[in-house]
Amino acid sequence: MINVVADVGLLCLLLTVALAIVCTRSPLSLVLLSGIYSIALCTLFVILDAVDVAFTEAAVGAGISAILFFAVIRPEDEPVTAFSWPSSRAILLGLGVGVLLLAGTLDMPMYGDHLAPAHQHLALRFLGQSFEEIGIPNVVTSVLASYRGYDTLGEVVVIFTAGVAVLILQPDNKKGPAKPGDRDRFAPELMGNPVLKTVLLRMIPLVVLFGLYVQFHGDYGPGGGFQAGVILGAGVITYGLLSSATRLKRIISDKWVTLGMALGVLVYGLVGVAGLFLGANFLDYSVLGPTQTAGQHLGILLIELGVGLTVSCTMVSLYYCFKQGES
Amino acid sequence: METVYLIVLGLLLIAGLLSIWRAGIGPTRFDRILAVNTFTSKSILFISVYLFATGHPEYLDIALLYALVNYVTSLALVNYLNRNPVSAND
Amino acid sequence: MTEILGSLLLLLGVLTVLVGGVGLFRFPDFFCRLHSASIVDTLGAGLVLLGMLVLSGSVVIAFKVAMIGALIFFLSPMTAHALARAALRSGMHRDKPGSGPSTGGMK
Amino acid sequence: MSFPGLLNYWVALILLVCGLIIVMDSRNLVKKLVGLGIFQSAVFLVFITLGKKSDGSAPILDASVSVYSNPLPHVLILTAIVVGVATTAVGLALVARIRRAYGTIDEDEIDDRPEVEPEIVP
Amino acid sequence: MDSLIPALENHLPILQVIVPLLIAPFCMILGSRRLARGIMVLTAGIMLAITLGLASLTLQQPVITYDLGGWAAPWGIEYRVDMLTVFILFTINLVHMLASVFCLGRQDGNLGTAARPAFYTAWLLCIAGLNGMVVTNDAFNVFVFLEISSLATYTLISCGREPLALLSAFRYLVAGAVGATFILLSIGLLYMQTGTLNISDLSRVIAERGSDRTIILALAFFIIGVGVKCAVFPLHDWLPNAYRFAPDSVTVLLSGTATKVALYVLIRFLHDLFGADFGFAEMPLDMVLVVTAIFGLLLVPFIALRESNLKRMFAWSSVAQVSYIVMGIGLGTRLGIEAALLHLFNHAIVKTAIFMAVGIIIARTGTARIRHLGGMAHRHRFASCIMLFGGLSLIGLPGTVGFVSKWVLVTAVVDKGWWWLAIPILAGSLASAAYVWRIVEIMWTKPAVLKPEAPAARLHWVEWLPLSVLAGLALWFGLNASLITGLASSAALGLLNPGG
Repeated sequence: MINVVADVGLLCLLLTVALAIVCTRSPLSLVLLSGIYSIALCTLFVILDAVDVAFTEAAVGAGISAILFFAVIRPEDEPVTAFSWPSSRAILLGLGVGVLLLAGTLDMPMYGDHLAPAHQHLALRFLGQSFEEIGIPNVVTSVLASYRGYDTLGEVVVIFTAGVAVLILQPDNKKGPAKPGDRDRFAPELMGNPVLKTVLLRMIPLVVLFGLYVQFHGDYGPGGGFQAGVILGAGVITYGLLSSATRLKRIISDKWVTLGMALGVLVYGLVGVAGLFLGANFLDYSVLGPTQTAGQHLGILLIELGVGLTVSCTMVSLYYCFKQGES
Repeated sequence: METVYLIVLGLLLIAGLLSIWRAGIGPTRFDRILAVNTFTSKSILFISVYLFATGHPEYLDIALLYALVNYVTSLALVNYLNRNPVSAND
Repeated sequence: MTEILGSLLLLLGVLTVLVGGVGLFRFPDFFCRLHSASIVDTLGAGLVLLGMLVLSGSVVIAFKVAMIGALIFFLSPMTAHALARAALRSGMHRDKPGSGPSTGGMK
Repeated sequence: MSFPGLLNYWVALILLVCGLIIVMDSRNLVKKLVGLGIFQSAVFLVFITLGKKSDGSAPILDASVSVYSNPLPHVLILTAIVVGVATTAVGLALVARIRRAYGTIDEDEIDDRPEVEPEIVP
Repeated sequence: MDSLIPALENHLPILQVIVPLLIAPFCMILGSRRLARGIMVLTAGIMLAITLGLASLTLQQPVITYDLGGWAAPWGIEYRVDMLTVFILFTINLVHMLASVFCLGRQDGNLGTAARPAFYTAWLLCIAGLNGMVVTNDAFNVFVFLEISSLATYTLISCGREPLALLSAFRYLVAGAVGATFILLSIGLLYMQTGTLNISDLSRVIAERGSDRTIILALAFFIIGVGVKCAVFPLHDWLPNAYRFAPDSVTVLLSGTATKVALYVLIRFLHDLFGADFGFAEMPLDMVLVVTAIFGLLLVPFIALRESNLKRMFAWSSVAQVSYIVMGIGLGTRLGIEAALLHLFNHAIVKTAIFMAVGIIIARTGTARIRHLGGMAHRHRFASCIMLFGGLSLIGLPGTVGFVSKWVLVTAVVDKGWWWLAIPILAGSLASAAYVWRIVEIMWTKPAVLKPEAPAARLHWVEWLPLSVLAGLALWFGLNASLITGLASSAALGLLNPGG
């Protein structure tokens, strides 16, 4: 009963925020509303028992998208009229597509139906035998890292590609470490704000600690490489937001961040190649350790480290590039 | 016990709706920012109470994560506002 | 016994949050809304989490709830402070006291 | 649990249409990206809803739990969320460069500029 | 360690994708541009060698499967290589090899920020993504590698000189992301009704349980999604600007590989996943595809006629040529698939050669406006002749490679009984003759418009070598087409009755 009430309630919240987004035109309120949208979506994922997905959506929605969006929008984009109804042409086309889709949904299984075909085939084996074969309670992590580990390699490469893309798109691509002289023109005087300084400087170690907890807790509860990478990235970026990007660059220079991005992908790839050299197929961890489960444990631990490294370095690199583009 | 959880969740949803209303309508952009902050703290409560209601409190990490990372949005926001001190009559 | 106490705290907390929400909805000016949203919300969240603390079985859960409570207790007032400071710097002044809900402060 | 029957899919459908309308209709590049995010989140909602079993719990093996929801859609959506973030990050980097090149991020103002072509005097 | 070398033999399918994927980060770490360019060409060579190795393997054993992570097929991700896969792999890796050699010659500023090695990382990631899409037999894996290649493509396009390159890259990003999300949704709907993700497993379950409205919806979403990636006629408006404003070497690479892989995914899904009987018998899919192809064939050449920029004109002609391939797929018969594959290969070779020739002319004159092309043939004889030859084969003049594929397409159409389709094909060829003739007439007859620039720099080996290889291939296949038609028909045969 609680599940149904929560589900329906959150769906209504989601719809109202989506309608609000359709109508607003000012970029700042768009970004704020999309922040609320991602929070409501994350809560809905918790209701639908997708705990890992809620974790990722929360970390990404609250951690990264705000920073990226705020680095791009400017006050002069604020339109005169705050609200506007989309053009009738778009609405008609949208409704047309909607009606077509509605017909498609009539044969779909009901919400929560145990006999739905999706649960009969692959899921039975993953839920049934993943503990003997891989030995990890969190089935999502075992499927993510081992059964479909190659998808996750593709995913890490997607994040790496995004990092490379933003590096290429960086306007003036001087790559040297931040010279002490070049003071960040936009050094916000947050450091001057005693309240923020005292609270947040003590928060950063807490966030980093929580990030590491999530990194290694991925096997037993919700968590894993991606979520940990985003949290660690957010923790490091907090110092940048507090002081300035150039001061953060003196601690963690561009070069190391780019190196970390590339190394994470290589760590993941080399774990797979190690399987090749030991005579098994690519990304087969069973040969890495004495027994199958020991090998799987080691393999999953290593690739999660690779994922965490790439994702956190990419987040920091994104922050540098967007700050670089601004000043 | 379940009815209590039901009431709590329902009221939290209504409070969430109110803050969305303020986020949508809010005349100045600071009202919208305020609405985002309040919606986040309500959703932390919602997740925690829901996980308690369905008897799986071990997944509270999500609420903990939100409480932790929630300030990053506001910090980026305040940074943006300081950088562009245009007067608030957007 | 703990159940009654827990549910009482929960209900009290949620009512406080609701009051904060209504305040956010009804108050005429940004700075009034700021009060209702940040202070009353933090109190409401504290009460709800206290109720959950009472209801939580094992120590690990209690520790997590306490952590969430502590974080909310420190962070949300700080965020509200930073927001108020940014609003003041951007020239949001209450020039017409007691004016109607829609015209409070500068639009 | 017949009540919420297909409600989740219908809401996902409406979100899909909202996202499509925003992407097609908005002239502001940032709003296009936000619309793209909503469009993708509708697909995530479809995936996660099909994995849910009524009064099942999260797919983390636990002695006290008997019914688990389907873990596979969660794995696919973890990848899809990361792909969505990567696309948004690249899109925003492009928007930043477009603003630097044109001074505006509104598509109408950009289109009015004549195409710059290096003129070689014959 | 010598036991390792023969062991690599049965790992060829995964090496085809992993080699560029893991070498790409090295380009960035090393940091020197000259080294990164060397690595790029070396990797292109290795990948071509791996493809030839795979080709020799498929001659003995028709279908090679490879379980990733050691998990059996429907549970884990499976790679499947058969004649069709090798045919497409050979096409894109050949084009990639020649495009990367051509890219060496692009040291001019036109690559924008290519001064940094990150460009070559994006280049390798793009081709790794494309190879990953071709070799995989898992529906979701196609989506992941589609995203890798797409993100890399958006980056490469945005490296163009003019600021509009950024806007066209952004528009391609939005269109591509919407298309990819449609593909993701169709995979989700298929998983909802079948419970599996492996392509051959999916087709087995769909055949068993019959089709219902959700699977029809999944088919429609899939066609729209891949249609955006193939730049099929109604969904094509990102391609002309993307090819026009991208750096020349990127246009050369994309014209030969990106749309071709998307078309291959269309063929693979329509026949292997949805099954020919579901797609073509129950659903009027053939009518839908053929009608969109006809519109594409007839309308696009007229847009190309009014085009003022040479690169964008040939980009429009790409859209028209894709319609021929889609018509071949739409027929649904074995001969139709063979015609589509033939046209896919021929168009890849010819269009890459044309864009290389255009790149050479742009590098020397600095402009691609058709008005400025007067008398260009006398200044750059080699590039203009290649462009003329490419144009003729686009029209499908007998003796050129374009004629071979159009002839097989006409026979396929007649064999299916829709003889009236031959009329739009010929009309399309005549229309493309119009815009090719316009270029030829300006370049050969019109007086020179541009000041003769510094003594016409002799063609660097990086420029004429790939161009002559492509021209040679096109000429040789044009004259005795037995080898290529044999390859295409066995690929089509392998597709329609696997293991047969």
